[in-house]
Amino acid sequence: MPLQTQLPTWTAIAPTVLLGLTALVLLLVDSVDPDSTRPTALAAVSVGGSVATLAVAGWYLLAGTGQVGGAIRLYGGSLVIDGLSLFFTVIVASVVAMVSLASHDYLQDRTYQAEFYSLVLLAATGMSLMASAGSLATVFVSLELASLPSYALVAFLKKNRGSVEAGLKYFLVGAVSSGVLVFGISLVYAVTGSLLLSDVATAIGDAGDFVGVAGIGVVMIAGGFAFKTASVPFHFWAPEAYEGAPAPISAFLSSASKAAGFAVAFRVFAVAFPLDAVVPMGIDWPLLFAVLAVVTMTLGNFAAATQENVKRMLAYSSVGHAGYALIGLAALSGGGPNGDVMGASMAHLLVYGFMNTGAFLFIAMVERWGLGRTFEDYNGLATRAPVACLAMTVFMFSLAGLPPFGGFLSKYALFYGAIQGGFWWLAAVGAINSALSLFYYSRVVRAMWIEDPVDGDGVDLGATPLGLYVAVLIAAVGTLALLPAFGPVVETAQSAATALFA
Amino acid sequence: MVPVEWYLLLAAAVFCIGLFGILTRSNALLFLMSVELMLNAANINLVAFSAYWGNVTGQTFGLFTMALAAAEVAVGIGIILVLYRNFDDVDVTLAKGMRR
Amino acid sequence: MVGAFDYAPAIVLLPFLSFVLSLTAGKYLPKGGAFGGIAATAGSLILSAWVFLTVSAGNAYNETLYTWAAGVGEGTTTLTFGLLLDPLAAMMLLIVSLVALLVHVFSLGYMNDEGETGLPRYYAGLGLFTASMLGFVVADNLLMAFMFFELVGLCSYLLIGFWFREEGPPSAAKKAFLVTRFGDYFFLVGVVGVFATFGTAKFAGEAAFPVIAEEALAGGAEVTTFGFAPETWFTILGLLILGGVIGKSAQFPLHTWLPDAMEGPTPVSALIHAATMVAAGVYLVARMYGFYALSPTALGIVALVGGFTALFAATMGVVKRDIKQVLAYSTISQYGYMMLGLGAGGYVAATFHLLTHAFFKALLFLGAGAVIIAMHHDEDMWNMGGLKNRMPVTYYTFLSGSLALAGIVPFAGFWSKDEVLYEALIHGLAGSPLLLAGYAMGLVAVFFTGFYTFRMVFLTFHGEPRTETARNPHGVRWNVKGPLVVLGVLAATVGVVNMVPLHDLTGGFPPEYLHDWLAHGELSALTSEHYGELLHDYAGYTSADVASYVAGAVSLALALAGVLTAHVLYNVADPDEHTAKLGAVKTLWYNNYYQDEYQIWIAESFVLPLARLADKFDQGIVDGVVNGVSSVSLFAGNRIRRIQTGVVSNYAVLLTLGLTALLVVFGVLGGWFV
Amino acid sequence: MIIEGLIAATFAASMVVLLAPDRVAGRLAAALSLLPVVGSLYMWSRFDATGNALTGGDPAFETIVPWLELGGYTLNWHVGVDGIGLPLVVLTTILSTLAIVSAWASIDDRQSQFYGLMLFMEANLLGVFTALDFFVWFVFWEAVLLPMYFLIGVWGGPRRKYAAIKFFVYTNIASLAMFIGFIALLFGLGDSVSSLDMPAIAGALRAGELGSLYGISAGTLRAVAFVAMFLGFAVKVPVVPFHTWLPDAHVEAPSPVSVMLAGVLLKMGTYALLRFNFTMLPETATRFAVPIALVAVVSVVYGALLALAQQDLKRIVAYSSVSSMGYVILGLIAYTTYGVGGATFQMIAHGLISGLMFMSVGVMYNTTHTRMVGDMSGMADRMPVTAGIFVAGAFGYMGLPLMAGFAGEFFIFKGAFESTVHAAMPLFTAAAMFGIVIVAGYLLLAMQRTLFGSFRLETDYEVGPAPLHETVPLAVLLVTIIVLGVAPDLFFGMIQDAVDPLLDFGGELS
Repeated sequence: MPLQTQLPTWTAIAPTVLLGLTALVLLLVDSVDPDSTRPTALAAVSVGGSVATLAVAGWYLLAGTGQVGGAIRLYGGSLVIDGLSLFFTVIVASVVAMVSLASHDYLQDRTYQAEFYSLVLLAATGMSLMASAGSLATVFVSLELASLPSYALVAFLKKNRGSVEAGLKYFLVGAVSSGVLVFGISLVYAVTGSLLLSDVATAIGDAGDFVGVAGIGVVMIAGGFAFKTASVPFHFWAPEAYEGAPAPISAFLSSASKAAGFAVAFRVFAVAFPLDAVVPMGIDWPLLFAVLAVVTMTLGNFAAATQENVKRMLAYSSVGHAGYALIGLAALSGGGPNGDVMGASMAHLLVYGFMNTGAFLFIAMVERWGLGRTFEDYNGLATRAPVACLAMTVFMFSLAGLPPFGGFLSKYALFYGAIQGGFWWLAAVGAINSALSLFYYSRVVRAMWIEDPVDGDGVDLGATPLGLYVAVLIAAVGTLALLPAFGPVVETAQSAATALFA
Repeated sequence: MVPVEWYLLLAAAVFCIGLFGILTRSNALLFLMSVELMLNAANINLVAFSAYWGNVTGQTFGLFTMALAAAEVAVGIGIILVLYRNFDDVDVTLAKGMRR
Repeated sequence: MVGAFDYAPAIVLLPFLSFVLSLTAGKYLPKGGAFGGIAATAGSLILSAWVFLTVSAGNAYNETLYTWAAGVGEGTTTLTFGLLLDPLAAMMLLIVSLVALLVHVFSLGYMNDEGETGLPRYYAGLGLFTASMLGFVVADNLLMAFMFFELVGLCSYLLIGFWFREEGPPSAAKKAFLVTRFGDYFFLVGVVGVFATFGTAKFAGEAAFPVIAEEALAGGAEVTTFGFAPETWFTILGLLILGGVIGKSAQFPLHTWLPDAMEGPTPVSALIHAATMVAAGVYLVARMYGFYALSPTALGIVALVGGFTALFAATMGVVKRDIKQVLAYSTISQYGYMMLGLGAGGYVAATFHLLTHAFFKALLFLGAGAVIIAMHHDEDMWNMGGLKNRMPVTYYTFLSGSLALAGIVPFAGFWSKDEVLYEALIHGLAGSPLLLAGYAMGLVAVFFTGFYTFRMVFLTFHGEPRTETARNPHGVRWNVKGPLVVLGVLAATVGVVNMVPLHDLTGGFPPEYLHDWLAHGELSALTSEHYGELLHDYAGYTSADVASYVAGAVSLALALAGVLTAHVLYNVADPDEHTAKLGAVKTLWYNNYYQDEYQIWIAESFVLPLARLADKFDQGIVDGVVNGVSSVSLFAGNRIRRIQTGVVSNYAVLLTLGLTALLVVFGVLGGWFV
Repeated sequence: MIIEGLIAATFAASMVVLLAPDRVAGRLAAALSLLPVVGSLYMWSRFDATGNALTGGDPAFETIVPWLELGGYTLNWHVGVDGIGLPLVVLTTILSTLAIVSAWASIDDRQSQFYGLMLFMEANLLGVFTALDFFVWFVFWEAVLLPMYFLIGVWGGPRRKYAAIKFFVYTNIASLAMFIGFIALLFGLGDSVSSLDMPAIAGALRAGELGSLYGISAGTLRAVAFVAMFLGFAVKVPVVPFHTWLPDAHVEAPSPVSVMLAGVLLKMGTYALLRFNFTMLPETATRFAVPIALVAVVSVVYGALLALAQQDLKRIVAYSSVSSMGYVILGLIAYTTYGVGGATFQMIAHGLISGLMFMSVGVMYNTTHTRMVGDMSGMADRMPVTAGIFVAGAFGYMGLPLMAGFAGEFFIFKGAFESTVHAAMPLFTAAAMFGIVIVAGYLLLAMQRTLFGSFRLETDYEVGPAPLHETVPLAVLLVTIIVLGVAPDLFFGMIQDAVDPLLDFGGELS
């Protein structure tokens, strides 16, 4: 029974609202009594809020809100709630839950915790808005809403040069990209005279002489999204930002923010620039994304292969995964099984949300223990923290796309959709890249399990950070559980994606 | 009545000036201003074509853009402040501790 | 009605049991399991005798007893084990089990009394050896024959290498197995070929492969011949199988393992040379004679190889110092005679020689063993001399064996060797130069045989003792003398079973027992009569008319000449070597015509370097490529990393360039700017 | 359900052992690993399959449960065994238990992890040999590599890291090639299959329902996919020239792991070749008969030559495995009951024999701490039983009659010689058979140098007879080898029954 028949339609936005409210509550809690910081309470609130969001979004998703009987349009269609938006809200919410859980330990005896959590949740709000943006205006606003807190979060460790440098680079590149994005939007508006995606779709067909303008606009918008998804050529911020930022934030950005970027890209390009309309005009954006995908995954994987710093290696691998996910936008063709491949890409982003978040949170744990950041510093870690290392091993092999982990199935579904769409060469490049990726992912595993600890087993890791542990384990369980549970996930995603092309 | 294409060219010119500023300036504040130029280039388009199409969407969005630009600057200034605290300068090329 | 045939499997199983017993419980048994072995072989002997009697009553046995691998689906063959008991097999059973029994007994004196260690291993080896050989003898198809053939090889390896703590024996054992294995390779190809050609490998019965081959040649049956004419293909198959024969029976050029095999305990040498391993090769040819008889080419080659080996080995025996070495080369030479006989169409003659040789060669080895015991394991004849008076039993038995070997009438060896030569002569004269050549070489070899045999006898037993040990040798007990006596008598008398020349002289007396024995039988396809027809019809053998006694006289004369030469040269108080007179030939013979050298060269200077080269290639090229791929991609990764300079302005530049590039490319592609 | 029970039980056992304390882990693992042994033997006694599971036969203990839908294809949990799968299952269970027991002596740190991984690997191996759905199969196939990676990498020798990563990446890239090839076939089949069920796919392919894909004609597609899959499996087998990971892995791996690697993991490759290339594309295979036979011959001779040049006992056995696997390839391409059946039998035989060899090398290494031929001699003097078993195993390797190796090799030779896939097959067979001479050469040489002669040991360790728990596994293996050599029909009957249906192709190229 579709939900919207029982509740007023505005309730469909509830998940996003919940996230926003949680952020405000956190600020409130803090401003009531600014002096005494009570980390557990703050963490509890943000975890609670995100879990509630997750619950509602999941409930909607299962109940068929915005899927059965068409999408729900609010505010003149500038907000659209459908399978896609809910799906990505779920991703974002779960990542936020894990991240805030982990942050409880990570932020121990640091100041400005309330601000931290509320910024995270505000960014999350922006991301879930991105997922449901129905108009280019909403796209830009929500994208900025997601970005601005992120800049601040990356630079959160004010005394730490690395963090600051990361924040700066992230911000500067981000500013440029937002300029590019908004200029692109303005060009599209110039051609179509509207910002509503649906209207743009109808109007762009008869751009006439303005096809060049429209084309430039489309490419620039793509650029703006490329920044959010950390794809070439807007990826330069990613390695530094992920390396310098507090590890939970790296997790947050590389999983949730990337996912949101893809969410908005999927919607905008699928809805506003319909293939059968624009491709004949010479605006072949699938080809554009195909090129980006190939370059991105190759560059990311090759650069990751020779890193010494684990966090930076993960940063590059996250670029590589952006390349994989881009296949969801590249392997499209008029009348092809576009929903399948885009849905597969969505499913991959979900799995990636778990395994990548887990990996970064593990690094957060290592930083918490005060160990170094290079592979050598991980040597023999397994003898000291076997459970956590087991989880990390799961993440690594899952990222590399080995069975029996979720990452294998999602990557498989992705390449497979690409081949179905006739883009077997994309799949081939992807396959070769993931074969290479196995090499550097297994370096981490090797360091943890095979290498002997440099300083002997002597060093005591101190108290086990409970929240971090739990978060990491949740991520690991999720990564494993997504193998058997992959069926419903990918089906939901694919039906949601198919709805876009309808 | 000025043909609307000219506004396109103007906007493009302004955008390129902003871009040029980004590429040449290593001072964070000037960097920020150049970004503002790029945003405003977009605003030119929006306003011009909102007039051309006869709907206010463009103008409204232009306002959004300015507001967001302001917000961006706010965050940006904050970051530049901590940059100054850590590197005693606002030269963005100084911060290159992480590379490769 | 339960008869001998029902117990026949026990002939094989009894020694096998003794093997298992000695292997598992040997160290708890008295004499390290010797008695078990003796009992087992005695049992086999009795059963063999029973089988012999049953067969001589005109019965035969050809049954499949065990399915090794059942073929499923149409057109597939089923691989089985079974027993084939015909006159030939019955005779061979008797020989093998008798010699085995005697060797076991002798071992009591040679091993136990000498206080050797590892006796259980020794008797286990003997047991398995006997069992394998018996199994080979009764095999009813080529595959089973091959399998036991291989097991025989294994046992020879284990027994030759019995004293594994020294350097020599293990190496000799390795050589023995390796060289014979080389022959067996061709044998195995032959077996597979036979299966592929005939779909069966049975020796006897309706569906036996020689029978099918015969029909095929007669145009009666269709067989796969892989694009060859049937004659050619059958010849190829025959020669392939001959490879195994040449290896096991130590024929040229695969004879090199046998002299080294002397490293093993002497009783083992007796077993190997007289009854088991070396005999196996010749027996195989006799077993499937119905197949060889179809191909004159194969027969010719068999004869030539045999004749050549007979002469070739005899010459080398002339100069050896070590008593066992002399015997070793005599063995090679004698088996050469058998091959000559088979090739010359003298099926009976060859079998006859196999029989007689088994006894006198076993005798000679055991006698040599006795001498070695007496000499405290010194085997150099030049340290002996004058043992005649000190160990008379050994001497006289040994003498009887030597006379047989040298082919002096009326000892067994004379009759058999003579008949072999006779067959070669008559079929050769009837228009086969190959056979004539074989005959000629065999004839010359007779002289050498007589010479080296008695050179050995004189050096060992006659003249003055040349060393202290020779003056008062270590005594030997009943368990050594007993076997010697039995064999000595046999060596002297066993010839009566087939005195062809005498038979011809006297016109029918005494009857040619062996001829009649092999000529008839229930399995008509395995009788010498049938072979005769085959030889005549397919191999085109006809016999010229020469009186057997004439030929006999010739060879006897030569043998005597050899003996006399030896007498003149060495039957003196203090003989010298005389070998110096031979000059260059001497070195050639000392070094066995450099046969070992070239084979070792092949192994060590060709195969091993080749292997090392392959290894280098593997490590360098094949593996190098694998590692190269990875390092190349890592290098690429390193280069790509350098894009990330860390300076944000550069990022802005690259970003702009990237965007512009995209815009331009897609603009041009999409034709936006027109 | 028994198969599921077996796999699940083994997984559970691995978890239990993983959590068990180190000192009991070894004993516990051995005890628990008896369960699958019993189970597999029970399966063997209750075995009632007919025909080949992939060509319309009726496998035993079969279960099918739908798992998930993907791009219009159903992925089922589909397992079952036929005459090809069951022997390998039995081999896996027995060998695992023996390897675990033989590890007691050598593994002395992180035992619970070691034995847990061994059992984990066993579970996945069982999955590989019983899965009848491509996806399930592939998951198990890949999952086998993980424990092996750790087993080599953690408990291996000095260059273990290099060996482990080489093995891991090399084989993974290989399975990638195989995967792509198979998926290409799948798409080529189009609507004629609606699931990844291997029997369905095999049936469709053999019936020639392969269509063109992206304008690539069916013929080309077939050839390309065949080659891709062949390459993928060739690495696992390994076939020259894709073998170089094997010696490194073997030399570095601890002996019990080498036992599993040579005994079972290599068989995965040949098993997969049989199941995929030679079952699904038989006629294409016969088109490639000459190159494949050539590869087989080269593997046999070249591998044997390499073994001849080695000084490290483990390297010798490793290279001779390459050689023996060449026989298997030869048997497979023969397409006769004896050829393919013999190849399957040889998988079992070689599994047992190479296991025995690696184990006895390990036993000697545990006391001498060297594997170099030059470092020792006269070992038979100090450890007679071990030496005796080593000799027996070596002769088994040389294909001594009445031992399993001879049966397998003879079946292969017979089948290959009478094969009709190409006129030159008899020649190829004869050429490959020469391997039996070279193998005798290097094994006898190695034995003469190490076991015989007067006792000498470069590393100064006290050398004495091996303890019972090291000898028993060897004895068990030896007995098994001899039993199978005397009565190959224990397995060969069911193998032939499963192989026979493969041999009539039914127009895949039409």
